[in-house]
Amino acid sequence: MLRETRGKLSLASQVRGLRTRATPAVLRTSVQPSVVEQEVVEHTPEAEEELTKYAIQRVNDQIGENKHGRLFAVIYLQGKQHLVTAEDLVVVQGPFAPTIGDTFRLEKILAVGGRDFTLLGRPLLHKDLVNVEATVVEKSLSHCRIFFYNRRRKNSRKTKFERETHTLLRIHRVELLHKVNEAPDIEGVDGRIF
Amino acid sequence: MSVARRVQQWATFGRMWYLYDARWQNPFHSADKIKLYLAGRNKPIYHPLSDCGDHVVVINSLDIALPGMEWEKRILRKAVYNKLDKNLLRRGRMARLHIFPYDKVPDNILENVSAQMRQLRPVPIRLDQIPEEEVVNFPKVYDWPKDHVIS
Amino acid sequence: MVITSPTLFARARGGDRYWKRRRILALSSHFFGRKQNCYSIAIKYVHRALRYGVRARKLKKADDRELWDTRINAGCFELGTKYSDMKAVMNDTGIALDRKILQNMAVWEPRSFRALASLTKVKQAEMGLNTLGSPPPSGVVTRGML
Amino acid sequence: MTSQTWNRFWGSTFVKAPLQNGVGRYVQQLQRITFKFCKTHGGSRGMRDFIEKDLIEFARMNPGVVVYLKPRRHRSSCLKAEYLNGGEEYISAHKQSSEEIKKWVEYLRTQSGYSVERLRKYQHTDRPSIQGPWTPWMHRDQCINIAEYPQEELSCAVKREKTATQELLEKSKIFVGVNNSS
Repeated sequence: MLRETRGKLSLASQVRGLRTRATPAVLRTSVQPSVVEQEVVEHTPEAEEELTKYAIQRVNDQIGENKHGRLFAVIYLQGKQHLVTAEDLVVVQGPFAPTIGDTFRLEKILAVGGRDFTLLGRPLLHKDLVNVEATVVEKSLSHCRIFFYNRRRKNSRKTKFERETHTLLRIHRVELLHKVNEAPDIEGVDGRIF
Repeated sequence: MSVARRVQQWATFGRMWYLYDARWQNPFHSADKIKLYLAGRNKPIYHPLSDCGDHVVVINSLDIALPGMEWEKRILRKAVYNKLDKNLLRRGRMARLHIFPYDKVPDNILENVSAQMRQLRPVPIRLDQIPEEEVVNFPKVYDWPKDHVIS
Repeated sequence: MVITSPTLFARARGGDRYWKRRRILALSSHFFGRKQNCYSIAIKYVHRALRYGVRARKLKKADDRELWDTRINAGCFELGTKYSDMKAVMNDTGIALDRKILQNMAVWEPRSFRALASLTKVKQAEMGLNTLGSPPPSGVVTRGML
Repeated sequence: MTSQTWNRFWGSTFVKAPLQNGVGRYVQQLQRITFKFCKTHGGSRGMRDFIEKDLIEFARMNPGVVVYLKPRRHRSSCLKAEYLNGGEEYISAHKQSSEEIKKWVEYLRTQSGYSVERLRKYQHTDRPSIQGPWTPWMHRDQCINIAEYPQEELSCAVKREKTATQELLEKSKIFVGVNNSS
């Protein structure tokens, strides 16, 4: 959806129109843009291709100069999804192999994002794109849950006490290792089970 | 809680004032829509315990699409009361509903209004209010000759 | 030196019934009236309370899901789409974010949610959702196709 | 377990780690563990086996943990663990085999000293939002703040299909157009 340019406007200024409609974070003081008029524009595939390339270029610039700031990642762990950022605590319920002090890398990343962009995996992102590291901080049992089943008027009861293991993970870092669509040809093979 | 966090929380839980033009609208369908705003279910931060409902100012409630000349405040109010969740919060939410018969709203309320809700159905034009020239050049399949006298 | 070990082996019977009742009455310490103190009455209500506890664990997950749905729908309506369309488009494009993440994004990462919403609107037009002209879903055999 | 009893006896808490443990480096939280047992009583046999077989291995694997042995006559065997943040945990090991005791020792080793309570949430973050939390004005056009209400174009319903009159007018224009040109 590229807007017809009245006179030679640089592409960036048009995309900025897109950006200001998504109001920047309330806290950040940014220059208040004048009211932006918009018209419906029929988008041709070439214009769309150009805009896509431009958007990816902007994201890659941020990744290259490491200017994206704090990142969040959606990790897939033991059947559950968690939206985590660095220095987060996540509890993994149920049996989980790593024990205290172990640091490991999470490879099933569904999405990663920062202040200005979001990379959505379909369903997972490339293994070497995102590096999410976690350390096991604690491994204890949950509180005691009582499972009580009763058949009425049949004098039959069953009680089960259960404490499941809770593994507490500290998410060390969430970082992007290489740019979008530019996977390195030599992939990190060590520690990867095919 | 630091100042920035407190300001952020005010912004997130800011209470909005919505204006709803009930002209030619079905009061019961409108009530369905209004109850969402009163309960705050139009916000992603909704939670039954967090009081994040908004105010709704309804104007032109006299012209709702319902026969009857009596000032229709009670019908629209009853409709919304009926559609709201039947719990203790209903009274509080009803207090945030302001209904006016015409489109004249007191200034202290109008200055709070910061958004408008869309109507459910487009407002039709009454037959006697169709502009003259549109009637004249409306395409006709057949027309009486000029000198024909309709007795 | 006095050897006291053998005396410890004398069996002390009884007293078990008392502790069995204590366990039940501990669970009924916040009930009302005789349900709190009389064992034969208390045990009925303690069993009921325990059954409620077991059922409530499932209900809690269902309530969470319903709340998440409400939040995602609210976020979607504000951006001009519906959650059902977003689900259909995400299923089609292979994005596997679940409800918990979507509602988290709707509240805490609104710009990401906005990206998903605009993706939905664009893809929806492409896929022809909500329009009569859209091609029939794959795998559905209707009259005249055989 | 009804919630009141639960709160009365056990309570509920949120996920926490002592002193941002694991942010810079992970520090084992177990400070001291005491094995209390009786030399003669049969109930402490498992404990005595554990001490003979696995205690040395345990001590070597965990240099930072102080291990105390406390033989007491005619007292049932138990484990007592103390943690860096002052938390204590007592586990009775009466008539337990050495394998069971091994499991409980491992349980005590990997804990961090907080009392075990129901977790209300299974995640904790100090930075819940990167893009700024949602506000009612975030996704809206900015002109609604300065608009004069009631506003007609904001209020009109979204028209989907065209009405019959509009279609008739459009067709008639085409038809009139054809007449004029032919």
